[in-house]
Amino acid sequence: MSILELALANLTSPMVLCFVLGIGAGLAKSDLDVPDAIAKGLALFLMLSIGLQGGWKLAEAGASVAIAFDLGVAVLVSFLMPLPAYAYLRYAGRLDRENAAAIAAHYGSISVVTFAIGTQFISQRNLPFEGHIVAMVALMETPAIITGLLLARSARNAARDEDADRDHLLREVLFNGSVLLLVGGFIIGWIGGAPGKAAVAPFFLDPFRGALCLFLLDMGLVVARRSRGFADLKPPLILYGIGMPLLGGTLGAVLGTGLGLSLGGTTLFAVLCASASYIAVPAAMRLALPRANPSLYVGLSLGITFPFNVVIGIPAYFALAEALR
Amino acid sequence: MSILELALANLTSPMVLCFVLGIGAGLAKSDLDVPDAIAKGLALFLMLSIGLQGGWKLAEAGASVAIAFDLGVAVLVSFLMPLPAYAYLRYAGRLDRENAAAIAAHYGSISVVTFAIGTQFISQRNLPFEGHIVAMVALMETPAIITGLLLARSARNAARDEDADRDHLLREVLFNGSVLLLVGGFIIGWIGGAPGKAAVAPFFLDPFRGALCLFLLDMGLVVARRSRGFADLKPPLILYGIGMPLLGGTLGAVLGTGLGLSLGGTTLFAVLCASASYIAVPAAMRLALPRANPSLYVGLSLGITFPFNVVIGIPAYFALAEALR
Amino acid sequence: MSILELALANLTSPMVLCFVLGIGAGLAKSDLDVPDAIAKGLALFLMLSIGLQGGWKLAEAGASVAIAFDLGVAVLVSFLMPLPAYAYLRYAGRLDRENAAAIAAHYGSISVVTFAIGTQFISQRNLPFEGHIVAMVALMETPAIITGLLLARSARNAARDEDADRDHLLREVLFNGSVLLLVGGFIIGWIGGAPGKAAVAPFFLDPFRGALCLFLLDMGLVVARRSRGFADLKPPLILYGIGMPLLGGTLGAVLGTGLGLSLGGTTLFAVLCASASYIAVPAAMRLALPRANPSLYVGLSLGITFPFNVVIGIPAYFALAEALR
Amino acid sequence: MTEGPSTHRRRKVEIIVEQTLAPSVLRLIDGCGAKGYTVFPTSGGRGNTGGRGPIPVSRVFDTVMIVAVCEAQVADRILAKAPAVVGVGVGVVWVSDVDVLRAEHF
Amino acid sequence: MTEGPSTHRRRKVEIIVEQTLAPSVLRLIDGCGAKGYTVFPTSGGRGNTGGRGPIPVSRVFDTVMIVAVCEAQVADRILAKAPAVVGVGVGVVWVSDVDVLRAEHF
Amino acid sequence: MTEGPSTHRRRKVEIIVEQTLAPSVLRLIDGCGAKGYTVFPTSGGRGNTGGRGPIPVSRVFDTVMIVAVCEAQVADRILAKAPAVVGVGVGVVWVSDVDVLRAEHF
Ligand SMILES: Nc1ncnc2c1ncn2[C@@H]1O[C@H](COP(=O)(O)O)[C@@H](O)[C@H]1O
Ligand SMILES: Nc1ncnc2c1ncn2[C@@H]1O[C@H](COP(=O)(O)O)[C@@H](O)[C@H]1O
Ligand SMILES: Nc1ncnc2c1ncn2[C@@H]1O[C@H](COP(=O)(O)O)[C@@H](O)[C@H]1O
Ligand code: NA
Ligand code: NA
Ligand code: NA
Repeated sequence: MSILELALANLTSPMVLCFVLGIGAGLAKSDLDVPDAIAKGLALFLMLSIGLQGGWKLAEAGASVAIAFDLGVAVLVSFLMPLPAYAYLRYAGRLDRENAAAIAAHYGSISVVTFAIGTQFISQRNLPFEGHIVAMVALMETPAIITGLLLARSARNAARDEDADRDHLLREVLFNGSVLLLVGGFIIGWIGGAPGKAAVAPFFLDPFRGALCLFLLDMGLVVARRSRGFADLKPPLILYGIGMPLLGGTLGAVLGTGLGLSLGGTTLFAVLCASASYIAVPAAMRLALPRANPSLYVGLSLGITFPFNVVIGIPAYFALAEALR
Repeated sequence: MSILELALANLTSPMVLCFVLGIGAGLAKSDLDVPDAIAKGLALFLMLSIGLQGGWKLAEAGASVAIAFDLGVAVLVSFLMPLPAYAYLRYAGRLDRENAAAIAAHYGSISVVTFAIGTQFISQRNLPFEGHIVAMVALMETPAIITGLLLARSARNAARDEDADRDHLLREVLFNGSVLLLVGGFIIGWIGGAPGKAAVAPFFLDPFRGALCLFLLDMGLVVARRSRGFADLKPPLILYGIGMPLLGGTLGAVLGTGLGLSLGGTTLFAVLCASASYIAVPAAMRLALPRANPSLYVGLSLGITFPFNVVIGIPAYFALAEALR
Repeated sequence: MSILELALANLTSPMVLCFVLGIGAGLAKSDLDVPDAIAKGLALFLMLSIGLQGGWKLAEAGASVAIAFDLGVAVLVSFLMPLPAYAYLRYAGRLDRENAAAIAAHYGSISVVTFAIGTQFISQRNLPFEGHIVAMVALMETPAIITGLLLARSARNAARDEDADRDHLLREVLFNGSVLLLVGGFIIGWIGGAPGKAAVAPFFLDPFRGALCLFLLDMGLVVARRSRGFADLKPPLILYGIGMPLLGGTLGAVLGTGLGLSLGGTTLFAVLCASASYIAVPAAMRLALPRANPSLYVGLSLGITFPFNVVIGIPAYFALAEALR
Repeated sequence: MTEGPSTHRRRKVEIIVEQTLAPSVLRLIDGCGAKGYTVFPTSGGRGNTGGRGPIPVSRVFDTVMIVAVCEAQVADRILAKAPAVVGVGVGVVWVSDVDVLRAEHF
Repeated sequence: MTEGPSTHRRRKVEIIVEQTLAPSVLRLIDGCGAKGYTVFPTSGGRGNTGGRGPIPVSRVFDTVMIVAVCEAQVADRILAKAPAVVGVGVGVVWVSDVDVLRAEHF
Repeated sequence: MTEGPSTHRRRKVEIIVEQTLAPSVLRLIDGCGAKGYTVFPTSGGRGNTGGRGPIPVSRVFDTVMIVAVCEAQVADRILAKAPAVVGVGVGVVWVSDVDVLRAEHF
């Protein structure tokens, strides 16, 4: 299958079509609306479910030193990825330090929803993937925030109640909800193994793709409704929003192949490297770098990179991973 | 089976019993309460699911010119049904032009929930129905709003910011959430076909009836809690609330049989003709005809016609459709 | 299996682990948060589902006089259990009349969630239980409220609009949402029998345990976040929070065995006797005994007794019920 | 003090109570002769009886704010009777001046 | 009257309407020159046109409160035009004095 | 100015900020000596930094309103310190007079 055929097949999946429906409804200014509580409930469900699925896979496969090494690589990638991003944004994008650092942090981190769509892309092709990739999802969420803050360094506002805020930020970064759900679900799945899986699969496993459809419908609405704010994005930034995931995805595919991951695992690692955060990192940046412009960082990660990855990126990283074997 | 037996069988289904439970709890002033967000989430789910189910059926059966003709008939019915309703309400009901037009518009449109209960009634009897009936659901939602506005014509308040409001209304009518979900789901189901269905059936298909139960519990609560407002309904209006669905149901059964629809399809078309809107049309009327009394139009469609259709109407239209074959 | 082995097995179930995850996240002050509407929606789902499951079991087994006798015993236990509790709290706990009565009422009543975890513990061991135990859940919710109010007697504030408030309270007690859902679901399940079950099982039965996981995650968060308020609890009260469920559980196991209930049924009856309300009764007490301190009664029932029962109590009552056969 | 076109001086009473008590407060307001009121949800707060965030399992302790705009005498009557309801449990009451359009509504 | 450090007198307009009308009201407020507004959800209320609790199936009749703090002339303009929008249907309007920080925002 | 029975003059401070900043604002209010506050959800609004409706995926930019009724000196202290917190990001602050029941609560 060529990349084009893969992309087309991807485009007819209910998940991607629901995202497109949401975008269309949003652009048409429809009154269609997913209540906040439902969107948040779906997000909880998806993250806990992803964690559990990873844990069940690991319980089947068993833990090992090789796995710990893979996880270390993933953390390192998340720490370092903001560096080239920052360099580009400062010099080609002509952004100030704070905005460049804030955006760069988003791309070192990951998007759980992009990952979820990736897993469905993989399982539609009946390919297996390693359970510990899910542990990577959790581990790659936050290191880039630290890199971002170091890059922005003293740019923070001195007048504010810094110590209390730093505490608050640290707690937000370490114990943020999505990390806890992913890690918690992973451990619960691992401990519970097959009997645990049998007990809760009708809730957490079987309806997963359908729930993802509803969540993506909402994502589409959000992307379309925020699109006015994306107008601030100039061409070099738009180029960044597409080029950076391609760079990340290529790096991920190469590293994944080098680490000896399966085809599915390599694709998903590439998806992680290519994706950018739009939930955890914006929250942290809003607190730590209040002067950075959210239209830029949310605009890029949610408005450009997320749709690009969903529609074109995932099949492309898969094709690349296949070519590299 | 006689109508009575059918009605009794219908009454023991969990869906109808949950509706009755909700009414009972509401009348007893229980604190039982379905959070708004949950009710709205269930509505999204039901409409998207109905759309998908129709699309999957059409993907199996294939599209044709006959189908396009059926759809045209459905649209025409929705346009014309308000006319006899308006005539009755003006002369027998002694209502002013604005109130009569507002109520008439509700009965040209349809109720998605009544339709959903109808599909369960049909599938409990293992009868098939045509997928494009779902396209009718979407197409019949809005034409009657236009007829209603034409009937009320210059009755609108001149002082308000008319142009902006008309735009707003047009958008609300054309891109209203339930129409987009039905049409969107239909197309997503059609494109995705069997593989799409396999992917999301555990979320959108299998739990459908159970979700309908929970939604009907809430509907029962709403009907009971609004019942004080229904006290404004005088006998000629109550008569209308029962007579109009009977007229619509009969018309639908005759037309459906004439168009050569299956027994299931004919019944469902009759259900559509018999049902009255209580979500999309009230929203449009509140904006376009603010002087019309919502207790009247919501009272009739939600307080009289909806329960009548759920408990008695659906089995009756089925019996009629069977007799007409 | 020893109690310890049972407790350990219980601790590895996804339900209990999700509760632990919630407690951990709450203590770590994570931003993890289950939206109110979702928590409430899950509660509705669980209660309706428990009711339905009981009704389906009864429809299979058939009703009898013996069942009515069992139910009578359950009501009596709920009426009388507050008496020893009150005596202890007044004399050993040194509480005033109002606080002692309020707490005592909570322990005569039951916790639906503890019961739900009990049913999963039982069905994991492939043990059957009697359907009418679910009727006991509904019947045991409220009698203790009356005993509590009698114990507190004239302690209410005379200045308030007493009559209207008493009406309000009565309605709240008789038609409270969880009782209506349990009783309503029970009757709907009973009437609908096997065909009703087939129609809605994919929504109400199969996902039950998974939904319970998500609900318990939220419960854990709540317990941890309220834990600061629990600091008011002095040692004699903490002792009560553990001793009272042990007393209730023992009584329930003995009575259940005496009534000839199955092993599963006996365990669940013990769980009911051991558990304490933290939803229905606090609401009633807040209205009827506004001077009683909610930190005490919610602290004990939610902060001490609930976790104790979930982690240790349920396996212990099961072991006792087995030993008594 | 600037006055908009044809406005009328009224008093705005604002009461924050646990939602269990809300029905009693609304009865009290009705009984004092107010022509209307609005209820607002809160996301929690802190007061004499400690902090109260939203506690999902049991919404009993959640608070609401009840706002009633009414004539000064009605406000006085509400203030006089309010302590009997909000005095026992949790609750605060304050009142301020507003100028209303369409005086017949208040 | 105590004034905080460097505050500026403004008017606070508060409008309660059914949410269907909210877009018209917001256009009106913008058109009168207000620099900002905030919309608040309500949990229902009671007024001349009867009680309106939340009705889950059809949120059409739910009300919101729109608050705009602005200069006195802007407030007067809003009050003058408001009856055209809130006069037909459901709705109440009132206004009061506030002292704002950062006057350039209002 | 009509005064209800035994009320006491206080100041009501109202602050609208993004919810990420809410904890800092609450610490500030506590630190200035206010005895209580209430937090209200908003459904969005518009201001100098543009419109902000509810954005379901990331609630970061949602705003809340924090209301604290307190003595005039406490209000002055809050107003003096508020710009440090709300000055950088999004936010508005205003204050007005209210008469409270049960003065010891404020
Ligand atoms: N006097 C009042 N005080 C506070 N809110 C009011 C008052 N009158 C009306 N309202 C609110 O405005 C809505 C519409 O009022 P009305 O147009 O009078 O029916 C009501 O549902 C209340 O939420
Ligand atoms: N003049 C105003 N009246 C009422 N609310 C306002 C006003 N200006 C700003 N706001 C609220 O404060 C938020 C932030 O304002 P700003 O910092 O000016 O962007 C807005 O989203 C509004 O909710
Ligand atoms: N000074 C205050 N300013 C604003 N809200 C307050 C104040 N004091 C109390 N409240 C609100 O009223 C509730 C009950 O207060 P209390 O009865 O003092 O515990 C609190 O949870 C707050 O929401
Ligand atoms: Na990345
Ligand atoms: Na119709
Ligand atoms: Na008990």
